[in-house]
Amino acid sequence: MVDLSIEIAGMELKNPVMVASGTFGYGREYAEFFDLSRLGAVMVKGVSSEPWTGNPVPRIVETPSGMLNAIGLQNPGVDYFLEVDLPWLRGFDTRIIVNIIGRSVEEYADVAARLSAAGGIDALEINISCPNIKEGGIQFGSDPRAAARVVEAVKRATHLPVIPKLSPNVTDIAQMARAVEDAGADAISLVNTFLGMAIDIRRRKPVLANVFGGLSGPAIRPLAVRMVWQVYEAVRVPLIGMGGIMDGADAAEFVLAGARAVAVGTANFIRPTAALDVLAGLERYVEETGLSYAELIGAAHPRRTARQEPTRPEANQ
Amino acid sequence: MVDLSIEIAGMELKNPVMVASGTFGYGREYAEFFDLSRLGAVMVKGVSSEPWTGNPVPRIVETPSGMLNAIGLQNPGVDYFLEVDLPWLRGFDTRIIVNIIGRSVEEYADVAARLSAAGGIDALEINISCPNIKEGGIQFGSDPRAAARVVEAVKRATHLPVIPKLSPNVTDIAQMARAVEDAGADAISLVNTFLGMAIDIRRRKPVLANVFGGLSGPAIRPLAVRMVWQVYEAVRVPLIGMGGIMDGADAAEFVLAGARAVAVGTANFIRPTAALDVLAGLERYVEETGLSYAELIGAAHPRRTARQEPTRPEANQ
Amino acid sequence: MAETFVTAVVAQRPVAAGHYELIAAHHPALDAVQPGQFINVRVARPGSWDPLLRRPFSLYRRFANGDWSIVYRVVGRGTEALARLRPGDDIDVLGPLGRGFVKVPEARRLLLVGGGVGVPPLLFLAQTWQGQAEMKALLGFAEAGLAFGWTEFAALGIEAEVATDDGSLGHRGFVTDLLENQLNRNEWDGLYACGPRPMLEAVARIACRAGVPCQLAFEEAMGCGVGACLSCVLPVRTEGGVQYQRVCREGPVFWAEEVYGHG
Amino acid sequence: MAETFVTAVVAQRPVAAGHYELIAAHHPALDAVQPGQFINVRVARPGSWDPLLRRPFSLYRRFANGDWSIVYRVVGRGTEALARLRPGDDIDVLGPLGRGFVKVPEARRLLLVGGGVGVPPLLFLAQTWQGQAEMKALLGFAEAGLAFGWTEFAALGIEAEVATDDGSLGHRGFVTDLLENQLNRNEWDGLYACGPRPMLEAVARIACRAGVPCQLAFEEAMGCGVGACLSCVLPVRTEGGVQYQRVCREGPVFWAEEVYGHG
Ligand SMILES: Cc1cc2nc3c(=O)[nH]c(=O)nc-3n(C[C@H](O)[C@H](O)[C@H](O)COP(=O)(O)OP(=O)(O)OC[C@H]3O[C@@H](n4cnc5c(N)ncnc54)[C@H](O)[C@@H]3O)c2cc1C
Ligand SMILES: Cc1cc2nc3c(=O)[nH]c(=O)nc-3n(C[C@H](O)[C@H](O)[C@H](O)COP(=O)(O)OP(=O)(O)OC[C@H]3O[C@@H](n4cnc5c(N)ncnc54)[C@H](O)[C@@H]3O)c2cc1C
Ligand SMILES: Cc1cc2nc3c(=O)[nH]c(=O)nc-3n(C[C@H](O)[C@H](O)[C@H](O)COP(=O)(O)O)c2cc1C
Ligand SMILES: Cc1cc2nc3c(=O)[nH]c(=O)nc-3n(C[C@H](O)[C@H](O)[C@H](O)COP(=O)(O)O)c2cc1C
Ligand code: FES
Ligand code: FES
Repeated sequence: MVDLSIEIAGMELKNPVMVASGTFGYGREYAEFFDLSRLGAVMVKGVSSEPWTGNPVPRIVETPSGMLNAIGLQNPGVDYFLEVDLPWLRGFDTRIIVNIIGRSVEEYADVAARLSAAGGIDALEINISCPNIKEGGIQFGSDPRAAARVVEAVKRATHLPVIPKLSPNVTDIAQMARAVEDAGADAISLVNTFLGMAIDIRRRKPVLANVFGGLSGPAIRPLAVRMVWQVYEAVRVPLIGMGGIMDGADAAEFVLAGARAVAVGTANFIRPTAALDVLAGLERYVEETGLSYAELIGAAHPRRTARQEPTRPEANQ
Repeated sequence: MVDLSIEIAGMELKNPVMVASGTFGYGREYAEFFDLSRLGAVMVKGVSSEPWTGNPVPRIVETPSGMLNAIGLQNPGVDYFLEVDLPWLRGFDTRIIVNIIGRSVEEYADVAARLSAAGGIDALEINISCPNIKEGGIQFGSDPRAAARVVEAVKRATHLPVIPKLSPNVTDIAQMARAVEDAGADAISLVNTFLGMAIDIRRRKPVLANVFGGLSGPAIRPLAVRMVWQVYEAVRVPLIGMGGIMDGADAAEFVLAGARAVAVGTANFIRPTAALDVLAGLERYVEETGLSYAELIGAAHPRRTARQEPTRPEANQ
Repeated sequence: MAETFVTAVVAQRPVAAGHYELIAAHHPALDAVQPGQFINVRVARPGSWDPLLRRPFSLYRRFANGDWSIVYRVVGRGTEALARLRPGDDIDVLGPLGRGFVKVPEARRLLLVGGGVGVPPLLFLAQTWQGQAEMKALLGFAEAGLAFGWTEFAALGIEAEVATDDGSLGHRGFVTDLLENQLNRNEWDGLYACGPRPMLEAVARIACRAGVPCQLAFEEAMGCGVGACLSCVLPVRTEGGVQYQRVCREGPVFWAEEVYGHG
Repeated sequence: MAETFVTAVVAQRPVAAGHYELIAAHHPALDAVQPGQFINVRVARPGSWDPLLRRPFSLYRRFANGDWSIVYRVVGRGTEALARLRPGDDIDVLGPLGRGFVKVPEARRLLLVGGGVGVPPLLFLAQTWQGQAEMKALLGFAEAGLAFGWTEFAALGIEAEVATDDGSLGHRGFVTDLLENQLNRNEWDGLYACGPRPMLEAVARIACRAGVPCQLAFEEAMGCGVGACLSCVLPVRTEGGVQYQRVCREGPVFWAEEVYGHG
């Protein structure tokens, strides 16, 4: 069997296939379907200082080859996570990446500090798609300076690798990536969901109670691959690619675009063992190429030196 | 039969269903399938001062519920259009909206002036998703000031209604919309395609010769509806909504989000009579609501006064 | 334990206007399914990601050879796709999921109240608990053309009273009218219901007033069906106050008071 | 004139490893289809937008009752979906599209050169022009297991020579070897070919050297299939210099010199 083990942000992963935050809970549900130790890493659902209630229902709606969600970051808070879920998760031989959320820079730093103190966590992923209540609800994720401030604060609060997760709802994803890299990011996750909405034409109202939701699933894959490609040309830190990965071939697209690891999100809902299927497919693909996994990372780029002549972003229809 | 006639930017349309630029050529091909006089308007393929060759093949690739195109704005130039296609198109009783492209502000103004002088055209749609060669290839469509400059220049060059078409690849679509409205736009088209890419994992190269392409089709519908919704809350000019409209129900979503008219794009490729099917479905829908078409425009918004308390753009998963 | 499996469609038959019973071949994964539990069915063909999500359905009945069925109403793209399946086609199923109805051991006489496509889990309950309690079914539909299931109850030896909104079959009015009638008699010591939300709320109110223990099966838009995505939540009264619980995991069956309180 | 229509699948049969002939019921839209023209087939089920685009296929043959067929090789999601169709299923077709092969009136002896899934339009040509000219077919495949069509040519009374890359059937080597043999004899006054791009280029070179008029049918990734989207262009030598032409509209058939020049 081909070796897909890889190092990312100082973590040794047995394989580069993770499950994406918010699509895998804290692992319990899918542990009924397979052994979590087979995953490269589990990225747990976003955790905040205090419990968050989340949004009213409907929280999801299906769209063509995709789905919108507006869960509202419901979570039981960091204390509950540390007491109940983390000890259980540690029973598996996999990396545990905790996704953290906050409504102010201080909240992010606070969660980071409390998680780091606990031990048993391998890295922190920062979800910067939260509204910044101190600055009028604009998302941290759409302002490079705000994103950088969060990353810097979290870096100061933890010794763990810090992995900001970029929102795709920006004009210039490379600029966001450079901002968080300069702020000390050890790796970058991309992408989070695309802001969308659906309207119930019978009720003549938005379907989601929250009006807007985040689009995920196969529909967004070409957009996510493009962003990984652009960010790969803009930064040196390793990338974790995600967005519509359903099988090994999809994962290979992300790797060739420049992702060092990949995460499986919405696909878990369709097949509880989707992440294992992605892993098996990726292994088969790597084997067929005759190359090593490391050689395939970014291999679709004409030249692979970072920060040189990025491909010009025009659709040009 | 319910009356869907509507006025937009000073044009009386027999119905609000148009066909989107670049998906309908200059009308000849689909005229073999139905009478173009049944359409509210035809938005013709982008026209430039001189002929453009377009990109090498492959120019398209299918993605889940969508397609990427990188045609490269191939077109025979404004003179050919005026001589060959326009006279033919005028034979139909429909509005003719000419989509214009340029690589500099001057080129846009030049095409606009030449088209306006010719007569027989009802409005100009400005495709601002072109690379601005004078400013390093950054798209006009991603910089509010550059977009405004194009709109102002075109307004000065023509007496026709001017309809900028927004690129969705921006952080803040409402800001772009306000910029072009302030620059004198008579209506706004949205959205153009989303920048994406696909990788051929066998060849380990981008599928498209141009690397990047624009994503269209049902996959983008929830993103496009969201943008129409946001822009409706930000400006007063009428909106032409498009992005993945496949049937009357999809069109109704755009209308309820705030579009005064809609355009059918990729769907034409799947069913040459798609625009007529959309029209029939929309008529049926309007009839079922018992309301007038005008009453349905923006009807899904909680409050409909423009520029007041826009809905907060957060996915909030 | 839930699993994903593929089995064969054995037959489809119309049971009411726009309603079909889909019979599928035995699969051991469903041998221990409890009434009120559900399955999540993939409706797109292999290789297609549209429609993307699975669709939840309750089991309707089990046949002697282990085959099982669902009854679905065609309401959208997913159920239209199901209606196109033919005998021999594969069907991709995830299940059994959720927590089903609880049989209160001392309960001897059970009332089953079903509305529309809420009827299936009650037939499955009747079939599963047959002989363990005396049961009576009250079934509500909009009109005669949409009614189904009463002959299946009858075949189990369970009386089924039907109400239709327009009186085209059985009682004219709501199934809750039938329920009030029954509960006035004070003969019932357990109530199990599934149907549209307003019906469930009315049933809860009536049951509470009558002091009869009552379990309700809920529906909510679902992403994963297994408890991972937090799409399908319902505010439920717990010791720690009102909390969102997952219809797919803690539910779909809840006690009436958990959801609607006392009265 | 092209139109969109739905007709029934009559039968599917394997014709080679991973290749199927799909026979569909007569529809008047295809009565006047010319060899080399193609149809654009929707592969997603109604109500599904994935896979989104139609797939282009050449006609393979027409039956006495008007039924017609295509032969396709399963290479991806679209052709996998086709392979799942069963007799009685609907198939949604747009066609006939493009410009087919031109029969040069004075040409009496025609050579047909097909490679792999390029064979179908040549069989359709042979069937359509049967009796109007003497024809011989040269068919190339990677290996015996992938070969099809030669018995159908034989049934039309047309001799078909086969080449396989590995020699497992017929000549060991390329179909262009067979072509060089034939053209050395100077007996042919028209050449029609369809197959992979390198084969077409080789055929063009050989034909040019031999001075035989040669038409080639091309493939290119397509959006609309009707000429509206400009996806499918091919650089073609015209009076105004090299220009992009549309494979779906000006093509799929072009004269060899138009595409490859002279030599
Ligand atoms: C636990 C459970 C058991 C169910 N059992 C049955 C049953 O036995 N028979 C039956 O006919 N129906 C049942 N339903 C409802 C059934 O799931 C929906 O009718 C079906 O999903 C509609 O799919 P569609 O694509 O045809 O409709 P669409 O309206 O096009 O579906 C769009 C989306 O909305 C969701 N959705 C639509 N209606 C419902 C609903 N009522 N509840 C939850 N999600 C919905 C779909 O799952 C899908 O994601 C059950 C629902 C749940 C949650
Ligand atoms: C005019 C014409 C006639 C054709 N006739 C035949 C025929 O008779 N028999 C046959 O087996 N094949 C034929 N092909 C090729 C056939 O269209 C492709 O094999 C088919 O589209 C593959 O679809 P897929 O989804 O299985 O493959 P995928 O690779 O998954 O398809 C993805 C996309 O690429 C496009 N594509 C893939 N391969 C080709 C190709 N070779 N040419 C053009 N587009 C392609 C598809 O249409 C689709 O949009 C023809 C192509 C053209 C243009
Ligand atoms: C239901 C749902 C909940 C999610 N919750 C979170 C979250 O809490 N934190 C986060 O960073 N991303 C969250 N995401 C985003 C995913 O982690 C992932 O970035 C995105 O869905 C794209 O991948 P996919 O298309 O494979 O799902 C969520 C996605 C979904 C579908
Ligand atoms: C093949 C193709 C070519 C296009 N060419 C143009 C163009 O020349 N000018 C333009 O403004 N938009 C162009 N578009 C964008 C469409 O007009 C439309 O904005 C977009 O496709 C979204 O709508 P849809 O999803 O219905 O296709 C093109 C789209 C496609 C698919
Ligand atoms: S459907 Fe995902 S938690 Fe219930
Ligand atoms: S496929 Fe659209 S022009 Fe040929």
